Amino acid sequence: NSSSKSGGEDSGKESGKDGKLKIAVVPKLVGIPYFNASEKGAIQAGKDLGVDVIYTGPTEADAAQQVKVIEDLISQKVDVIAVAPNDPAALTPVLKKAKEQGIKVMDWDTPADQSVVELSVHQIDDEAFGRHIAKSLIEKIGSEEGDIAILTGGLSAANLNSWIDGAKKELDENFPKIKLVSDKIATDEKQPVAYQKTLDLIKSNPELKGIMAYSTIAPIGAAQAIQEKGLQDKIAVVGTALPKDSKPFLEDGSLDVGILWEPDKLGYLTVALAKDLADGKKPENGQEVENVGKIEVWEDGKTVIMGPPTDFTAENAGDFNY
Amino acid sequence: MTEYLLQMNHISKTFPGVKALDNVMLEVKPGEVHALIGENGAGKSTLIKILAGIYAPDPGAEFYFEGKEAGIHKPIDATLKGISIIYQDLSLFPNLSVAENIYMGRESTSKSWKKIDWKKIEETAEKALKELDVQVDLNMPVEKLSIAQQQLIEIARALAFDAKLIVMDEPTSSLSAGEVEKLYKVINDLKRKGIAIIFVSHKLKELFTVSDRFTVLRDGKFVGTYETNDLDEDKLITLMVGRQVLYEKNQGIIKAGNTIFEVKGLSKEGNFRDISFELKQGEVLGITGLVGSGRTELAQAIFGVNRPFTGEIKINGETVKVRSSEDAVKKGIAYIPESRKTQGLILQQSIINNISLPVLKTLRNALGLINRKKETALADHYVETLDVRPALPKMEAGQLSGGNQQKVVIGKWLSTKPKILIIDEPTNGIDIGAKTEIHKLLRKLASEGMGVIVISSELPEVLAVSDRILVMRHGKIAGELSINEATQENIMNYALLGSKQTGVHRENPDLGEERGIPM
Amino acid sequence: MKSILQSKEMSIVAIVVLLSITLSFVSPAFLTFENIFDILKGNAVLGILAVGMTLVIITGGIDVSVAAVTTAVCVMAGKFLTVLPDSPISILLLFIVAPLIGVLLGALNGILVSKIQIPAIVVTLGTMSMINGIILYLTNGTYLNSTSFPKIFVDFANFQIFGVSVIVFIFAIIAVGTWYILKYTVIGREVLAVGGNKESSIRAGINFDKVQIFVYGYMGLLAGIAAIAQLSYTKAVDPNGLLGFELQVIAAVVLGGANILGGRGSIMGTFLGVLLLGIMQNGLILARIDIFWQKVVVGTIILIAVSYDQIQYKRSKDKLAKIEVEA
Amino acid sequence: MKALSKESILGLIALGLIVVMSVLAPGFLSSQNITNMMFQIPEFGLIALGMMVVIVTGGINLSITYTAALAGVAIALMQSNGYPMLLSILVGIVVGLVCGYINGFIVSKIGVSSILVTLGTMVLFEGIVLSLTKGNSISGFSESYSLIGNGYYMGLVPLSIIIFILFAILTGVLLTKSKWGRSVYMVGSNPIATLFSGVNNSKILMGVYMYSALLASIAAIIMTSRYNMAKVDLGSSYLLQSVAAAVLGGTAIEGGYGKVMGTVYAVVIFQVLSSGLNLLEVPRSIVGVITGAILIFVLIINFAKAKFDEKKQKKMQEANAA
Ligand SMILES: Nc1ncnc2c1ncn2[C@@H]1O[C@H](COP(=O)(O)OP(=O)(O)OP(=O)(O)O)[C@@H](O)[C@H]1O
Ligand SMILES: Nc1ncnc2c1ncn2[C@@H]1O[C@H](COP(=O)(O)OP(=O)(O)OP(=O)(O)O)[C@@H](O)[C@H]1O
Ligand SMILES: [Mg+2]
Ligand SMILES: [Mg+2]
Repeated sequence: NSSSKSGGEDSGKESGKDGKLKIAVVPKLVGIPYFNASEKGAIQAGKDLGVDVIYTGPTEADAAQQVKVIEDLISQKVDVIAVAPNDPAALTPVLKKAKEQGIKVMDWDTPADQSVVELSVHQIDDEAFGRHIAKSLIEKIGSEEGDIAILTGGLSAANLNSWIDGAKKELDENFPKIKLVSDKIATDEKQPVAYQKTLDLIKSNPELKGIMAYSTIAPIGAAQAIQEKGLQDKIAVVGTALPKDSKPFLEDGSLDVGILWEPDKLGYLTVALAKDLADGKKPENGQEVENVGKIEVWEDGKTVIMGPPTDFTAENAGDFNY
Repeated sequence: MTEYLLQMNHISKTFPGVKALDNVMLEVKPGEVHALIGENGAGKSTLIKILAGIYAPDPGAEFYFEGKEAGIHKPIDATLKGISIIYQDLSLFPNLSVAENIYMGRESTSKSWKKIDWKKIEETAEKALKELDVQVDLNMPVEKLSIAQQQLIEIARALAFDAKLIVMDEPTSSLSAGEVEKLYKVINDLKRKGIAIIFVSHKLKELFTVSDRFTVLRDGKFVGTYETNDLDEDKLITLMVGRQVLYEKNQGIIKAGNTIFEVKGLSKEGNFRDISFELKQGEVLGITGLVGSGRTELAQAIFGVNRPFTGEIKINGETVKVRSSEDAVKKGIAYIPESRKTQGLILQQSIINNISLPVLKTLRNALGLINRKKETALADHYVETLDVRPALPKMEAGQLSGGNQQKVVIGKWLSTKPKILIIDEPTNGIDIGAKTEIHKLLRKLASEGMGVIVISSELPEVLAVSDRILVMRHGKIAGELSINEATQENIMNYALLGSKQTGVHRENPDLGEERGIPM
Repeated sequence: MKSILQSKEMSIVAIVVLLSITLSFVSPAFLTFENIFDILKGNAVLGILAVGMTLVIITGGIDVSVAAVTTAVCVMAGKFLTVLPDSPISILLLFIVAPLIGVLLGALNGILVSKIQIPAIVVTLGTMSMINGIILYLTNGTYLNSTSFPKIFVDFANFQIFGVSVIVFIFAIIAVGTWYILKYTVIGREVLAVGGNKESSIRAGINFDKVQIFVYGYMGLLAGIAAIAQLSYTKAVDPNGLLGFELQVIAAVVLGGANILGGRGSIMGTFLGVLLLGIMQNGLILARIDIFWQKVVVGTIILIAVSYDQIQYKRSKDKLAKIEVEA
Repeated sequence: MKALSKESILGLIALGLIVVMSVLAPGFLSSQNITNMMFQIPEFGLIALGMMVVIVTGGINLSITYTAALAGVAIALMQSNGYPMLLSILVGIVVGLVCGYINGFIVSKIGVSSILVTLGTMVLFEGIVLSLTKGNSISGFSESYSLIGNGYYMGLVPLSIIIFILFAILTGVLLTKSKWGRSVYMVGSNPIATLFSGVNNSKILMGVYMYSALLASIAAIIMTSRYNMAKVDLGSSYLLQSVAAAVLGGTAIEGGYGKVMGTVYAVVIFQVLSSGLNLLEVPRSIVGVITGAILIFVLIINFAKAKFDEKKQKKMQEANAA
C-alpha cells in the first residue's frame, strides 16, 4: 500500500477534531524495499504515539512529482510534513508555501534546504558514512593498493553523491594507492543493470579488487555478477544494501558487507520527532527516544543524527525483517 | 432453378449522406461477359463491393448465387463461393512478393498454423502469369512494380482462383494496348470454360469488344440491362447520361500566342534524356507515349518534385530554377498528378481545405490568418463552376466519386491561376460525360490564355484536346505532330518504333515488352 | 536485385560490424567468446521482447505495455515459484504458467485493439499504466530473491550448455521459432499481409481481428517467456526492474529496420538491432568512455545509424532506374 | 440536433469528474486545492500541447522532455553564473529551438521517421544534460525568476496558468487559422498530396518540431522556476503521459486530426483525477490504474458513439427515403 494511515480509522480529517495530529511523511518514492521498511516504522510510531500518519510519496524518484504530493498534502491540511527530498532545491518553494499555511516542515533521510526546515533528521552523517564504507572496502580487500570501482543508483541522487564524495575523500586522504578505474557508474536503480555493468567492469578491468555499490539495489546486482563468475575471493563488494535481500550473497561471500542503518527506526524516529515538533518540544543531544535509542543533535539545534551505521554481515543478516 | 449464375435484386446502399445505390438489380448468366456501366459515382464499385461481401446492402436486398441464397457477409464467403474480384483501386500487398500476392487469399481459407508450401505458391503464380503472358520476377515485392504491372498481378490473382464468376472493376485503366489485347484473349478463354465475367470500364470501345450484355446504372439507380447487339455507342451514352455526348478530334482552332514556356535539354538518369520543347500561350500540348515512357517523371521534374536533373526551364523567356513544388506554384506552374487518391487529394479533408491549399497565402487577412469567408467563397466558386456533385464543400473529398474528385483537384489548381497547367492522365477512370466536360474545360482554359500540357495514354483523348502532340518513347521525344497530321496510327508508330513509318500495329503481340521497364 | 528489406539489413550489419571492429581494437576483452555470450545473455530479455514486438510493429501496431506485462508475469510467476517444490516439475509448471499469464494479458490488449478499434499505442499506454499501478499496489515494490525460490530453479537458471547460458538458448529458440512462424505459416504471412495493406487483407478474406489478437497474444506469450528469462537472469523479482524498458524494445526493433507504419520488419533485423544496442552498452564500458558522455555517444550512434540507413535507402531507390532511357 | 463532437464529450467528462470529486473529496473545491491544480497544470499542459502538434503530423516527439530538461539546464547554468534573467531565458529558448531544429532537420530533410529520430535525440539530449550537470541539479535562480512558476497575477491567479492559457490560445489560433497550421493538418493527412499541392513539407515539419520544442522550453521555464532547479530528469515522467493526454484529447495518432481544446480537456481530466484521488487518500499506485482505465474507457465511449451515430444516420436516411 503506497499511502497508508495509522491511528483510528474514524479520525476526522481536520486535525483538532479529535485532537489527533496529522503527520505526513513523504519518502523519495514509494514501492521500494527501503522506504517500505521506513513506512513500517513510521506507521508503528503513529500507533504508539497516537497520531495520524500519512505516508505517501511519488511513484518515481522525481522531484516534480514530489512537489505535487506535498501540494496535495497542504490541501489536506496536515500539521507536519516530513520529507525526504529527491532534490532539496526543488522543494524549497513548496515547503515555504506549506510554512505559510502554518504547517511545520522538516526533512528526514536526506536534507532539504536548511533555511526552510525546522528539523532535519539524519540517519547518519553523510561524510562519515561514505568514509566508513570506503574503509570497510579497504579492509575487505585486505590491501591498500589496487583498482576499485563505484556503482551508484543514479548519477543525480544527491545523498548517494554526498556519500560517494565522502568515500572519495577518505581514499584520497588515506589510501593514495587505491585507484578508481572509472567515474561512478549509474545502474538506474535496477538490479539487472547493476549486474550487467558489473560484468562489463570485470571484463574491462581484470585487475579489479573491489567494488563500492551505492543505493540499496546496486550491491545486489554487483554481488550477483561476482557470484556467477565465482570471483568471491578476488573482488570485494561493499554496499548500502538491506539485509534481507543481501543475505544469500553475504552467505557465500559475493557481498562482503552491507552497510546501512535500520530504516524502520528512521521512520519511527521521524514520526516521534515530528510529534515533538508539533508539540513545540526541541530535540536534545543524547536524548533517548523510545524504540530507537540515543540520538545525537548538532549545535544548530535542528540536525538530528540517529546513530552509527549498522553493518549487515552473513552472521546478523537473518535477524532483520526488511 | 434459373438460368442465372448471379441474381441481385432490390439492392440499395446508403452511406452517411449519400444513397449510393437505390433498388438496383444485376443478373449474370454463366459464361457471359456482363458489362456494368455508368457515370462516375453511378455506384458500380459499390455494387461490386456488396457482391464481394465488403459492404452489407441495406435491408430488403435479394441476393442469389447459383440459384441459392448467396449468404455472402464477408469477403471470404464470396471467395469460397467462387467469386473472385479485380478491384478498381487494386488490393495488393506492396511488401509481399509477386508470387505471394497472387496466391494470397487462398491461404486464409485454410488453418492458421498450416505450413506454407512455397513451391506451390510459385507454381500457381507462374501459371497465372503465363496465361496473361507477363514476365516479372516472382520474388520481387509488388511495390517495386509499375502501376501497369501491378494491375496485371491483380488480374493474375483473380485468374489463379478456380472462380465461377470474375469481377473486373476497370482492369485496363493502366494497361497498354498490347496488354489489353492479352486480357481480351484470356477473357475469351474464360468464357469458353463457362466462367462468367462482370466487366466495368469507361472505355466504350473495349466494352463493345468484350461484352455480351450491359447493365447500365445512373446516379445509383438501375437503368436497364441490354444485349450488346442491340446497342451502339450513342445509344449507350444516352442511357448512361441521359443525353448525347460528342467526343471528336480537335480541329485546332485556337491561335497560339507567344512562347510562354520552354524546356531545353532536360535529362535525368533513368528517367528521361535531352527533352526540349516549347509551349505557346493558348496552346494545348499533348504528350503521349506508352505507359513507362517517362512522361510522368518529366512532368514531375518540371514541377520540382523529381530532382535533381540537368537542363534549362524558361518561363516567358527567362530561365528559372524550380527547386520545389512551392517554387513551381510561385512561378505559375500547376501539375495535376495521375493518381488522384494518393497525390492529388487529401481524402480525409474537406473539399474546401483541398481547394484552398495551394493558395492559402493569398487568403490571409491583415493578421496573417486565414480568412475563412474568402476561403469558403473560393471553394464554392469552383464547386459551382466545375459542377462538383454533390455540391457540399464541407464534405470530405474521399467521399466523392472518382470524377468529382478529379474536378476538385482541377479546381484546386485553377485557384492558383497558373500560367502553365500540366495535367497527367486527366480522365483516368472517369466516365465519358465527365471526360468531355474536362476536355472542354482544358480547351477553354487554353483559349483564355493558359498554356496547357496534357499527358495521356488514351489516344482519342490526346487527339480530342491537343493542338500539338509530342510522342515519348524510352524517356526521349520520339516525334512531334501537329494536330492536323496526327492520327492514332502515326502516334502509335512513334511510340513503338520511334519513327513515323508504319509497320507495327496494335495487334503486335510483343507490345507488352515494349514498355521497357528494366527489372 | 535485392529487396529493400535486405538492403535495410545490410546497413545495420555494416554498423554492427564497424562498431565491433572499433571496439575490438579499443579493448581486447571485447571480442572474446565469454564477452559475446555475456552480451547475448544480458540482452536475451530485450531480444525475446523485441522479437514479439517485431510482429506487432509489422502489423502497424505497437505495444508499450510489454515491460509492464513482463514485470507482472515476473511478479506472479515469482510468487508461484516460492510455493513450488524442489523438483523438475516446477520448471515445467513455470513454463506453463508464465506464458499463460502473458498470453492472457496480451490478448486483452489484442481484443481492445481489434474489437474496439482503439489505436494500439493508446490501449497499451492504458494497460501499461493500469498494470504498473496494480503491481505497485500489490507488491509495494517488494523484492523476492533467490532464497525464496526452489533450488531447482536456481540450477536451471545457472544451467549452461557448452558454456552458453540456458537463457541464450531460450532467446535463440524464440528467435528461430518466430522466424519460422513468419516465413512458413499461414498466420505468419497474414501478419505481413495485414501490415502491408489492411484493406487488401480484408478483401483477401483475412480475419483482421484474429491476426491482431494473435500478434498481441503472441507478444504476451513472449513477455511470459521473457519473464522466465528475466527471473533466471536476475534470480530475483524486482517490480521496478523493467520500468521504461519498452522504449529500448521498440528502439531495437526499429533500429533493425522494421517500419513503424507496418508491413516491414524481420527477425534478422531485430536481432541485429538488439545486438547493436547490446554492443553499445557493453562497449562503452569496455572502451572506458567517460560515464557522463556515454549517452551522448549512444544517442549520436543511433542518429547516425538511422540517418545513414535512410540515406542509403533513398539512394538505392533513386538508383532504381525507372525507365530504360536510350542513349 | 447537432451531434456532440469528440472534444465536447471529453469536456463533459471533465466536468462530470469535477462534480464527482467536489462531492466525494473533502476540500476539492477549497481555494487551496484549486490554486494547487492551477499550479500543476501548466507544465504538463504545455508539454502535452507540444506533443500534440507533432502527433497531428503523424509523428511523435520522444525527446520532448529532454528538450525541456536541456533548455532548463541552460537557463539554470546561465543564471547561476550571474547572467541576467531575461538573457538566460532567451538562451534557454534558443537551446530548446536548436533541439527542435535537430529533430526537424533529420525528420524533414533526411526523412527518417520521427520515432527513430526522437528516440535518438532523447538519448542524446539526456547525455548532453548529464555531461553538463554531472547528474547534479543546478539552482541559483533570482527571486524574480521564481515568480514565473510560483507567483500570482493580482494575488489570485497563478502566473504560470496564464502563460499556459496564452500559449494554448496561440497554439489553437496557429493551428486552425494560420497557413502553417492548416498545412500541418494536411501534411498529417497525406504528405504526398500536400507536397504535390505546392506546400513545402519540410518547412512545415521543421516548424512543427521547433514549435514543439518552443512549448517544451516554456514548460522548462515554468518547471525550473517552480522547482527552483534544473536537472536531467526534469519533467521526464511527462513523456508517455503527454502522449496519453494528446490521444485522450482526440488527436489521431496516425495524424491529420487533433484539437487544442481536446488536449486541454484531457490535461484537466488527468489533473482532477490526480488531485481528487490524492485528497481521497487513494494510494498513488491506484491513481495510475484509474487514469489508465479512464483512458481506455473514453476511447470505448468514442467507439460506441461512432457506431451509434452511424446507425442513427442510417435510420434517419431510411426514414427520409420512406
Ligand atoms: N465509403 C464511402 N463512404 C461514403 N460514400 C461513398 C463511399 N464509397 C462510395 N461512396 C459514394 O457512393 C457513390 C457511388 O460510388 P462508386 O464508387 O460506387 O461509383 P462508381 O460507379 O464506381 O464510380 P467510378 O466510375 O468513379 O469508379 C458516390 O457518390 C460515392 O461518393
Ligand atoms: N521498375 C520500376 N521500379 C520502381 N518504380 C517504377 C518502375 N517502373 C515504374 N515505376 C514507377 O511507377 C509509376 C508509374 O510508372 P509508369 O511506367 O506509369 O511511369 P511513366 O512512364 O512516367 O508514366 P506515364 O505513364 O505517364 O508515361 C511511376 O511513378 C514510376 O516511378
Ligand atoms: Mg468505381
Ligand atoms: Mg504516368
